[in-house]
Amino acid sequence: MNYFVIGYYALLIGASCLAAYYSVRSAFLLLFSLTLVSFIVGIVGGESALWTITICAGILALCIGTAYAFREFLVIVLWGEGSKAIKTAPLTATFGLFVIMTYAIAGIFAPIIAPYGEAEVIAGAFAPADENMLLGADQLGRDLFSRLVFGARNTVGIALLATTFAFVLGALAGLIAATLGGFFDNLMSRVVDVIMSVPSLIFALLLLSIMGTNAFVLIFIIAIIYAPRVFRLTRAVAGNVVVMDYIEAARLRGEGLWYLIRREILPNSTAPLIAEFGLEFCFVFLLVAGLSFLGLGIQPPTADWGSMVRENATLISFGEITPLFPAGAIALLTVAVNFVVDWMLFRSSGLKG
Amino acid sequence: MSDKYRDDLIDRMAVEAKRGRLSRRDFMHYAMAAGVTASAAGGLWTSKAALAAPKRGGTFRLGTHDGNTSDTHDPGTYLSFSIIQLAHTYRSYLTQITPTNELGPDAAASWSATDDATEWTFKLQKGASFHSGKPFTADDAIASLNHHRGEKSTSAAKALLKDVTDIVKDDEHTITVKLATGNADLPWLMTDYHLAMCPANSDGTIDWQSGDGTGPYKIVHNEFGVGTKLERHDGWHGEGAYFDAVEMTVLNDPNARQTALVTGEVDGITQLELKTLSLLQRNPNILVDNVPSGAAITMPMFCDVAPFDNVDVRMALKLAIDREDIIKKITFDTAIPGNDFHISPNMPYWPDLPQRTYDPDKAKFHLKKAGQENLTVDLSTADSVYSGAVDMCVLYAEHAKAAGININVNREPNDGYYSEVWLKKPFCMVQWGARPTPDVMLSLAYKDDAAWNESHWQNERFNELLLQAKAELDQEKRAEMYREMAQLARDDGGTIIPMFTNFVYARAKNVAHGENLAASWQMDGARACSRWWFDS
Amino acid sequence: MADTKKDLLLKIRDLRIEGYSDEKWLEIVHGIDLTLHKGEVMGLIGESGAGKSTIGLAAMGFARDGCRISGGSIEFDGMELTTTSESDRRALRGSRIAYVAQSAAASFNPAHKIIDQHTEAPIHYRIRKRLEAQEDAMELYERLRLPNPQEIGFRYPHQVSGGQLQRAMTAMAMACRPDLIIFDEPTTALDVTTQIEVLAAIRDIVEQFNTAAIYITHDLAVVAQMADTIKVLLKGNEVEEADTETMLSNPKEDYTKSLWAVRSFKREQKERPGGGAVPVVSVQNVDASYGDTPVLHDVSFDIYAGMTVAVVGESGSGKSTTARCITGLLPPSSGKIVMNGVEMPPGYKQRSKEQLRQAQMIYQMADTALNPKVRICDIIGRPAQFYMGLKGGALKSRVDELLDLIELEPSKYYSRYPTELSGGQKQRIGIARALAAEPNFIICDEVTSALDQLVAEGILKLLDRLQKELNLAYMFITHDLATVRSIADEVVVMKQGEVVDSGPKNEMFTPPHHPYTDLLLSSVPEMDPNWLTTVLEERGVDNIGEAATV
Amino acid sequence: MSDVLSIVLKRLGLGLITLLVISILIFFAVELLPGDIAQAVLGQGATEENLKALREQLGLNQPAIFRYLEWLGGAVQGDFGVSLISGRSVAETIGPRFAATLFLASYAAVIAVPIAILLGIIVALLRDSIFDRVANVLTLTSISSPEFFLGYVLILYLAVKNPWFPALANVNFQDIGTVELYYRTFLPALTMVLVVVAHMMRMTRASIINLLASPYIEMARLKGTPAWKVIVKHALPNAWAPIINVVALNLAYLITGVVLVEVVFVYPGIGQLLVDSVTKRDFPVVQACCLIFAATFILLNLAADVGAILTNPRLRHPK
Repeated sequence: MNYFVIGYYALLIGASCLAAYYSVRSAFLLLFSLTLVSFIVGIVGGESALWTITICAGILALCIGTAYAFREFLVIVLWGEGSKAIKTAPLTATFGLFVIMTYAIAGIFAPIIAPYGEAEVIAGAFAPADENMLLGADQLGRDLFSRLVFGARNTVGIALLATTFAFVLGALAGLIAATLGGFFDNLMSRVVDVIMSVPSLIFALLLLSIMGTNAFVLIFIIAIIYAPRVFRLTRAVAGNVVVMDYIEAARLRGEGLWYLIRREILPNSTAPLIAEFGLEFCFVFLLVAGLSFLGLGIQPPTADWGSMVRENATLISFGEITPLFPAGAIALLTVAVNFVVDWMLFRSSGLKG
Repeated sequence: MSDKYRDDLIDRMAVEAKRGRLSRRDFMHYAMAAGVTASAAGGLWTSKAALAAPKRGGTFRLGTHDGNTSDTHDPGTYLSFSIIQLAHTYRSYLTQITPTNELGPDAAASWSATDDATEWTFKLQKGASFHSGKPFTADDAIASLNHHRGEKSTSAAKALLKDVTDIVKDDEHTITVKLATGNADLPWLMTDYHLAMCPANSDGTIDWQSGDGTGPYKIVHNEFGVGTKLERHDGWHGEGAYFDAVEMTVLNDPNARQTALVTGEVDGITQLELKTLSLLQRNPNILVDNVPSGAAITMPMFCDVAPFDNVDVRMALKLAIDREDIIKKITFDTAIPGNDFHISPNMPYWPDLPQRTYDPDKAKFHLKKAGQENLTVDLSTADSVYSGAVDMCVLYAEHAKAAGININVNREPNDGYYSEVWLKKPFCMVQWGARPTPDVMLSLAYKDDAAWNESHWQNERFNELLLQAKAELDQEKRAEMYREMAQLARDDGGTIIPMFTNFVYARAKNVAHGENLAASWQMDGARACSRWWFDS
Repeated sequence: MADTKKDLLLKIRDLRIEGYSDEKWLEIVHGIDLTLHKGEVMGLIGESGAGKSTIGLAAMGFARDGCRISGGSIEFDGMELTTTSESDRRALRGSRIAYVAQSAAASFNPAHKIIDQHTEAPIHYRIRKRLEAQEDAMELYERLRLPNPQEIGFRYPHQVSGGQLQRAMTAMAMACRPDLIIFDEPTTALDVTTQIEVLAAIRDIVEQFNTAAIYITHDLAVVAQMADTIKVLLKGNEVEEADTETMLSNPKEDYTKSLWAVRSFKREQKERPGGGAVPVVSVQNVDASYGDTPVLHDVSFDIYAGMTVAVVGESGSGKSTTARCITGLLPPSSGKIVMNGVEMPPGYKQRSKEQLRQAQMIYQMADTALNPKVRICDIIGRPAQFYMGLKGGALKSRVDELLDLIELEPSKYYSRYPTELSGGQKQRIGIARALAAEPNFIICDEVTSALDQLVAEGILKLLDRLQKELNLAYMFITHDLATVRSIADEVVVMKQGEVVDSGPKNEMFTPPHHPYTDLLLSSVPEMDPNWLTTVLEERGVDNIGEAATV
Repeated sequence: MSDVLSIVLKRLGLGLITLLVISILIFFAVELLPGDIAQAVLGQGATEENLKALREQLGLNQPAIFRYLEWLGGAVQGDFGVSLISGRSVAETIGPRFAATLFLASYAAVIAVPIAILLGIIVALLRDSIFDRVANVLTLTSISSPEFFLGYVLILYLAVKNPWFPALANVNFQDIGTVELYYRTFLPALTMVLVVVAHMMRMTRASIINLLASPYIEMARLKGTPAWKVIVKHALPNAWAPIINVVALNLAYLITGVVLVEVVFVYPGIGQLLVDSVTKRDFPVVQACCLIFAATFILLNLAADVGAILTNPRLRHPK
């Protein structure tokens, strides 16, 4: 027993009592179950386990604080609809927005933010962190932090482009299929069946081997792989819109296909499509990382997180945290995007569940 | 230096040596440095550090890299490292490279040549037998070699035996190999991993399909790309084979290999991930073997394609690479610097020429001389060439910047690299396995008319010397010739050889091996299964 | 119904309920008082948004998601529901207070058999064992005059017709013999002929078990049959409360009076123009089918310029399908559609822009008929732009003109989105969109049935005015005979895909009728509290079950 | 029921056409790959002469279309040819690998599906509570982690730091008992469970919550049914269709998408075989693997649709 452990439990129990007194039910449940869990974990794992819990709680609190502050900031900065929407957004969503914004800034201003170039060798292999290098160096002695920042630009950029391309392809085909029905619909559905029945990693492997690895081919192939999923969703969503009376009215007016799609169907299908965009973005991201794992990713010395994870993945077996940074960067972004997507889905469904 | 300190040092070194971390040569070196006389040091080695006599027993579980589902028993198509490890375990060869990198007998007990080295006679081991029980005879040896010859042969070793005009059976246990031109290295060639001994069919072909062999262990169960279970072949003709059984598992993922060793699921693994080498070495239960080898990384430049057709450009590119930095960062000090000629210190006839070093200024000078300031070149590579190949080229590009050379690194697909990039792109990166003698290596990739003359280098004097040296049985003269050839390749040739990579593999601490380790393949010349033993 | 003063069952005082919308809590029920005694039936009446259902649910101590009870007291049989725990409140639901929802088809779980849903509450509250509960259910089914009471409970909800489901739901509410049942518009979704049976069944069972009830509806004639007292609500406030007789004969408040006066709109019946005038639309011997299922058989009628033809019939009678044949959405399998003497191509895709322009349509659900993501000006402007090629200022002034025509102020509505409008306003936009094409024929598909009565009245008047001004021909599809009475010139009665009766309105509403027309007409509830009793007596009680089995 | 049968038959027919198209695509994709089987087999050390001999031996000098038709002719009769490299029949080559993959997939599925649905129900019940949020974040994180990385982390904590499970799942050539088999393959199964549970759980939650606004759910609540019963008895039976769909999708993934897990844990599954065969250009094996994958996908999708029909009382008990 030392002061830390005593303080730890005192704080938890005190906070539980406070929560109970002010009958904040969920907070009390959380705090008290944390206390109980701590007893068990503390007995098994000792003081270090409690430290871990404290640090996790601290990080969580920091995230919540950031999200809260960012929400207030956005409410003040934005105007009209935006401000109103943000005001009621859950903290997870604003946290997601905050992360996405951070990444965007990192990506756009990478050369300004990163202290060194992405290929610049400045230190020895795996040099530890010092005042020059925030996160230390990688195997070639390049600054890990700089590469992370540049990786944001490259990895996110490629994933974003590929997803966009997939959406343009898939959504367009889906909209046309839903509107026209009949032969085109059947044809596209078969094509999609074919593409989807070949496992995506194998598909990518074959195509990349045939066409060679460069960023454009990569984007193109990923788009082909993911377009069918977008197609299916768009077709389903647009299928619900197409039966609406206003579509019937437009058809009876004699409107053409393009008008129907552009003015009548698309505006009413955007919400689920945007949500899907977020999800697909994450999957694309993971696919790029997976392809990098198989050595079919982005050209060196361009920094991309997938390759960075792969390059250093074996270090994790020795408890080194170097590979955790890019993996964490991937996970953080996908989680953030999904937070925002969840929120948007919630808003678009109007479900107050 | 006090006696007390010296004794401590010797004791500690002895412990290291017993664990196999210190070779006899190193032990002697350090012991003498510590003030012990040579003879005394030798005595110390025998008394303190000499390894315990090999013990028999146990199942040796070996994790190998680069195993493929499509591997086969056909020695002509042996390719993956995994199958090479296996081949040396269940089959045998006429000759072998010993742990001290000398030529030793295997299925052939002795050999001799005519003076012009055009006819070689091999006397086969009399007691050797196949796993099936069939005795090993001259017919089997001849059929096994002929498998790699002739019109219809699909063997990758065909080129190796192209000078062989005939193989005749002198008696049941003697064969004679006849050559078109003299070759002093023929017995060395017989160590090539393709030339495994297989049982002959009556029509003179071999039965490779059954997986039978004359090696120390026989296959009990095998699934290519997955693993093989073997047990000792009691009728083996050689020494060793201390383990009762061997289990080889294909562990392609470097992390999986290391984890398996750390968790004790295997007793030895090939090819360590160099990044984590230092971390792995901290583990007291694991011993790492770091063996200098003849395996080289080369970067051939087409000498008939601009800008590489200019010798100054070639020189500038050779000077613009910081070999020390690459060895440190890419191989983590598990390589020895190359000197732009393809003879490693572990090969016979190695000439001790001055080491070329990183000199961007001198590179600039050569560029200026060639009128190629602000040179830009494309360098092709792929991850599969060598672990860290892409990183290495990127690092090279960084080094070259200081000399005003701009190198664009192109990562090519792993798949089909050797068919689409190598010999096709003017500047690329290649990994060469160890070859037993300089002649084999130089004839293969530096001879003017060789199919794999990867740099398209043509040098009359070099080619002349190559032919002379090949048939020269006088060692001194031969060494002198190789020295001159090395000088030519170093200063005029089109190949940058940044380094000779070491074999780095690991074993559990209860696995022991002899004083030296062969430099021909990983795992003691791929013969760990028959040479090593369990210590406790 | 017994008249004696009974024991107090439910006492609501100053009930306030808030709803969450536009990111804040707004009060939607502003201090309602309500007193109900055992065995008493109270009718809650009001337009949509009056808070009827919300109050009904609050009587069970229940607030929907997005609603909360923010003040007042609800005392049920001596228990204060606003302060008791949720589990105590839950224990009341199903056992002592039961609920009958508007749409039985949606409120029965499609995954379970009817009887299993029926017995859930009694088994849960350990009032009866499973077999007892099932037997009790069958008995209730019998009392509610469901066909095959022994067997019907073992069907799945989708295998049973709407009227039967509504009665099964009433039976389910009775399963624990509750003290109070909340009926939330139980007959609104039903056809008139079905409605009458359900009403009779509900009234009987409530009387038999002496159950107190709150009957929520927007239909005065219906509530008149069911309730002992009536409470009129408007936007979460009480307008007035009185016993049924008084309320019907002598309403005090202006709002109540206006509700009562709704059905006053009537207009002159016009005659067909003589002298070989060509009908605007002539439907000639049309047959149609969905896939292999025939839905229309030999349908023929004519519509002349400036006239309104009402097509009436119950759901599934083929009214809307006829409209789809006329517009070409469903090409007829035989027969033809002739407009102004010209035979139309069967499918709309083959019709020319000009042919398409002539016939326009107004839909029942304004919510789905207007694209929520398009501004009003674009919704109305598009046909004008598309057919007339109007652009820029000309387009804008045309839109303004149209907005004027439908009595919406142009400057206020020009750039709004449909979601910002009320139901009636949306329906007007739908009309304006049809008018923008300058058609000579408009199909009105149940255009008033989703609207409150006062609003519907306004729409009917507007349509009438437009017809006069623009000499339009209307095909008016409806199931509501009151609407037919007020607006139609000619009536076409349809049943199961065939025209069973047709003729000028006055003839149709004067006996002798075709038997089916008679059934339809007599099933329309009237403002007389004794109407239901009278009709049932006239028909003979046995008659009730028959139509329901159709 | 005959409706279901006719749907199944129609879909099977379409599936066959899809398989045919895939076989054409794969064949020509393999043709287009740089290098050919001869180069891949003989490797870096091959000479032109060698290559020619080998090509002739394998019949590669015939035109591509001819070789495809020959293969197709065999395939129609159930003979998928022999591996060009080992000379063994394709069925013999793939059989044990596919069995291994199926075993691991079912192992993971048996753990993952019940857990995912159970968790989904619990989270739907506790929606918007702190537990829901935590589960949301955790599942998102597990979806967002590259699976090879997940595998490495599991190895670190469950095999290296705490030697509870073996890091290798090389179960191929050891004669081991059932319990041992499950024990050895636990880590790869766990990795796959982590990868798929999140997706299925989120879908379960979403489909249940989607239904909570239905009138019959309100009705159930107004009958005094407890919250958990509302979810389990009233919402879940109607939510099966989307859940089954996502389960089928994930099952397909467990069979077809786990190459990386196989690599990390050295599990002798079909994915590794496929990748090897692609690098070696062993067309018959590649073709057979791809067709197995495609057939799996098609059949699982079909099963999902049939499942959706069977759990829908409207379709199960027509009027």
